[in-house]
Amino acid sequence: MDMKVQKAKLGLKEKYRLMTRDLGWTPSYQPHEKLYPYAAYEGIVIHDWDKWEDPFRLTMDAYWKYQAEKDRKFYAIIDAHAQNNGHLNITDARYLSALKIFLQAISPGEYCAHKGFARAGREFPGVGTQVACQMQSIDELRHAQTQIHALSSYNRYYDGFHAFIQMRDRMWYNSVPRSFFDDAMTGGPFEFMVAIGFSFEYVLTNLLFVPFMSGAAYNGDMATVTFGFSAQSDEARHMTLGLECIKFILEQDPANLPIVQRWLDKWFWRGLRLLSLVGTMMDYMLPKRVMSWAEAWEIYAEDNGSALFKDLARYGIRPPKGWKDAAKARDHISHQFMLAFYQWSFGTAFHGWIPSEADLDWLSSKYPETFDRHYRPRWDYFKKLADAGTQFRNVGLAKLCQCCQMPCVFTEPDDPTLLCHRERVIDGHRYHFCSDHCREIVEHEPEKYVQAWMPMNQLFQGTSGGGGIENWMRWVNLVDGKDNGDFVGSRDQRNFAAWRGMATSNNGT
Amino acid sequence: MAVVALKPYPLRPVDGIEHYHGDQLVYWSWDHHLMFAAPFITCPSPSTRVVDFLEATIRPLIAADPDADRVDWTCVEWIRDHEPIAIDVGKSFSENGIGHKDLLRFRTPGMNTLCG
Amino acid sequence: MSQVFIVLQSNEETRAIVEAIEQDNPRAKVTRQPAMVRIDAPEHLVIRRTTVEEKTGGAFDLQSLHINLVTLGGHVSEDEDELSLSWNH
Amino acid sequence: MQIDLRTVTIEPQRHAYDHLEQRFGAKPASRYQEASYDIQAVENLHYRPTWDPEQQLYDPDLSRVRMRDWYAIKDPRQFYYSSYTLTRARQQDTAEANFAFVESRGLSALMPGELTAQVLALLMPLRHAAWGANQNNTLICGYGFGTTFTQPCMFQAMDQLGIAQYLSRLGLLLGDPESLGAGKRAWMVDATWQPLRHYTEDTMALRDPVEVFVAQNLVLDGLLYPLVYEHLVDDVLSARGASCVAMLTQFMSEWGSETRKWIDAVTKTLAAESADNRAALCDWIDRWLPRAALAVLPIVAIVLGDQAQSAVEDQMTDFAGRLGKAGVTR
Repeated sequence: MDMKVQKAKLGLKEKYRLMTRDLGWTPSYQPHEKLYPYAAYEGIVIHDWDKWEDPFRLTMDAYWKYQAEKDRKFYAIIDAHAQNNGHLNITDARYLSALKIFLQAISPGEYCAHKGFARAGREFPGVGTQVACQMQSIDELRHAQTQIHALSSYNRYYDGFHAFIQMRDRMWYNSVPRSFFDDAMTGGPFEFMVAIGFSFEYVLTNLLFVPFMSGAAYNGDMATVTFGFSAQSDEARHMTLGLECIKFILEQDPANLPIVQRWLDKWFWRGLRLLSLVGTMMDYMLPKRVMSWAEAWEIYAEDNGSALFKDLARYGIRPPKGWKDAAKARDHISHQFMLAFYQWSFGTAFHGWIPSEADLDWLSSKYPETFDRHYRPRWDYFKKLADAGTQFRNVGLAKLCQCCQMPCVFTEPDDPTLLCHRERVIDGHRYHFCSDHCREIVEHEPEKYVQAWMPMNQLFQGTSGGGGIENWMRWVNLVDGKDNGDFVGSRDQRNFAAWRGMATSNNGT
Repeated sequence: MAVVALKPYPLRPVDGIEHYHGDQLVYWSWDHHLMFAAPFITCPSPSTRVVDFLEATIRPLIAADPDADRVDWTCVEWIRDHEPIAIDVGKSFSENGIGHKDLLRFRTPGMNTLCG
Repeated sequence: MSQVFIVLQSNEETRAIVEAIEQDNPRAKVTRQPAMVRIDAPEHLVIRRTTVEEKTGGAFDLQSLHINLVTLGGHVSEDEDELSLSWNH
Repeated sequence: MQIDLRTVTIEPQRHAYDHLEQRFGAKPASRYQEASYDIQAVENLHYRPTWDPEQQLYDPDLSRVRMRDWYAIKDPRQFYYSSYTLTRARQQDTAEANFAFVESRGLSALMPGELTAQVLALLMPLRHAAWGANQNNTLICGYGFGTTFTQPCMFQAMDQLGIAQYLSRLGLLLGDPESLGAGKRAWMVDATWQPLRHYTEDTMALRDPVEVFVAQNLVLDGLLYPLVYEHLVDDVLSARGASCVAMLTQFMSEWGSETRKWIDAVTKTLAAESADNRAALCDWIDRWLPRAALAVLPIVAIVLGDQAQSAVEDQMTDFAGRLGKAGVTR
């Protein structure tokens, strides 16, 4: 009779090869370039896709299993959060401004990453790369959806969350993240991969998720810390993919080095501009703080980043061009943004405020070189105006950078008392930039950036609701007097205090 | 440099003066006065006298700065694209050769109350 | 000297993993922050399946690390028995 | 002091996000609705793609079919990431148990060698067909318009990868790595498989996401899955003594009937939109259905021999019925 023969157990690597890499084949009924039409035009040369190393060897069965476990945990927590008025656990309602920015600016970016990785997961001719990109694509969809779900219960009670869909496309400051992701997605698959998979995920997103989410935990926001860490557990895979991909490209052909280096220069700077917003969230919007933006930058960018670039040096890669200027800006950016948000709060779907004396002292201690000298006097003066009943509102609209689309709030790298002005005439048209690096990015690809949708300029063209601030507010779904303005006196502040009061007194009876 | 693309990728600006209904964009920035987070974007008619626009629009925008009252438009130093420029504020934008999307910086030496 | 690092959510499941890492990596430095544990090590860090299993008394699939992983830094090398992080310089 | 937050009854300020209240009224939205509707950007796209500046970054005109509102398309399973993943994880538990059952009892070794060979000849090349389907669904997700249309296609792509991996495991259980290699060689050179590989490569050259949807999900899988998994494996081969194989492909048969409901719902919505859409769908079906029938015929013949023709014809009749119900009438 037949005896069951004990088969040789396949190793993880060999098994994974059979489960994925072996599935593809060389087409013969269609030319290769017809099936992968976008794989070559960027100039990246790949000789052998089989040299690709799969970083984590997750097959779909394991993927479903582990991801389901993560999701069960996540939804159990946010269900409990919604049922038990978990929103009243946060330390202070001003913290919600950070979540509003997150939902309006970051969650739509997760969706872009989902679409972009779906495209890359089809356009790369190598199976290993495709599978990794496809998994990242559904992960990114997960992130967008878990964020929308987690913040949904906040939306039911607080202002500023309700119109994140309309604001994604129309709100002036959201054109910063939108243009960032649109830029990456309109590049080819390799540039997208270097932009999002490597520069953004590997070099920068630790700054977004790790210290900020730890801060969310510190401020009693279990819903956010849950989606944050839950998402970051996927990011660990994505970062590894990004690093693997860049090594793979660089090892394939020396001709790839200058192309990759330029993308690194470009995408480090674009990512830095985008993520600097997180600095403001960390330094100003967390009522209880874990660490300053400068400290997080030191750990996650300077220490980890320099280890990374030392590692990549053997391929001829040098740190991104903007690295030094980024370090110089470290002690300024969060203050420059918050001062801006405060004075423009009539036009933002989140609240601004003047930090308390204790907060200002904390900032002085964390930014000893810059804060007392450059920023505290401005806050003190704003406070003087507010106390006198003449709160400062800057009703002037801002000049935007043609590249990063940030209002040009940045100062000269070596002179914090002077705004940085850069301009260039391209084909008879004048364009403005926030920095040397943003200008250089545009000079490389002028055809791309001259078509950017610049929200302030569009206002004057009369395209954003038909002209005038009221029409504009209607057009972006901004509810004047509720979503915008100063936190002090806002509906969010009043409601939060009243509801907390109810909770306290109920408990007492 | 040019964008790397699979097909011809024409340069198509979307911000030309023709979109501004006869007006033009002009940016303004007051050097060393960082109370205002960023340069202002404005949209005057090219035929407007510069001083009229300064008084009607820019003066109110900068009024909150403690130095604002001391600004005399005939004495400020003007800079355009990193070069000094002479502006006759009694004349119009077009007469002064100020074009679409020019950035005008003005300097008021001796005044820097909030930006030591 | 470059540091590699791994950050795990801080909960019951990762307690044993952190202990195993400490045992197998004498030079690792463990930092506890709200809701998370960060472990840095000079140049190299390894997580061994068998050590985790000693700590828990049960079977441990290294891939299940994904459930509680927050982030990491360094090149990843993984097989059935260990996951290691390193820099090549 | 510990605050007991549950004791507080607070009137919400609003029920749902604005865009959902606009679509569904002022009431709490479902997680599916929150996760799916309008979450793709539509306005003020910044740059034209470098691969084709005539296209928009998200471009409904990539397809010949037109929708006034692409969100008219709905997934009847209401899959978003979590509901999808939890569903598949449950199925995976079953699949795992089935594999363990067959393996621990040595059931596959009890099959006659000839039957095993036939099963492997039938199923191993399908690993690659599933990979083609993965590629096509990934493309639909990447370039299709509107999340309620595109997100299930990404799930479908991952499912097809999962199916290719289940088939690989099946091959390793019934045979060895060489069984997989033989299947790949058959896929590349055997006459039996060439019409299907030809079909797959031709659909991979398409760029209209809805045509890809029709050619892959509706037409090809509409014939292939019921024929191979429900008819050949579950009925014919099981009766011949390969019921353990049916255990190993349980995922595929269940999945086939589950996904058909979704595919039919999408098709029905597309067809109901306009006569132009119906004409487009009909043109594509006319183009791909005869080829699909020819492609599956030699595969069915591996098991059924001369009776393959009538099995395929029966399936074509069923398929015509599906099309009729979906409102695609020719």
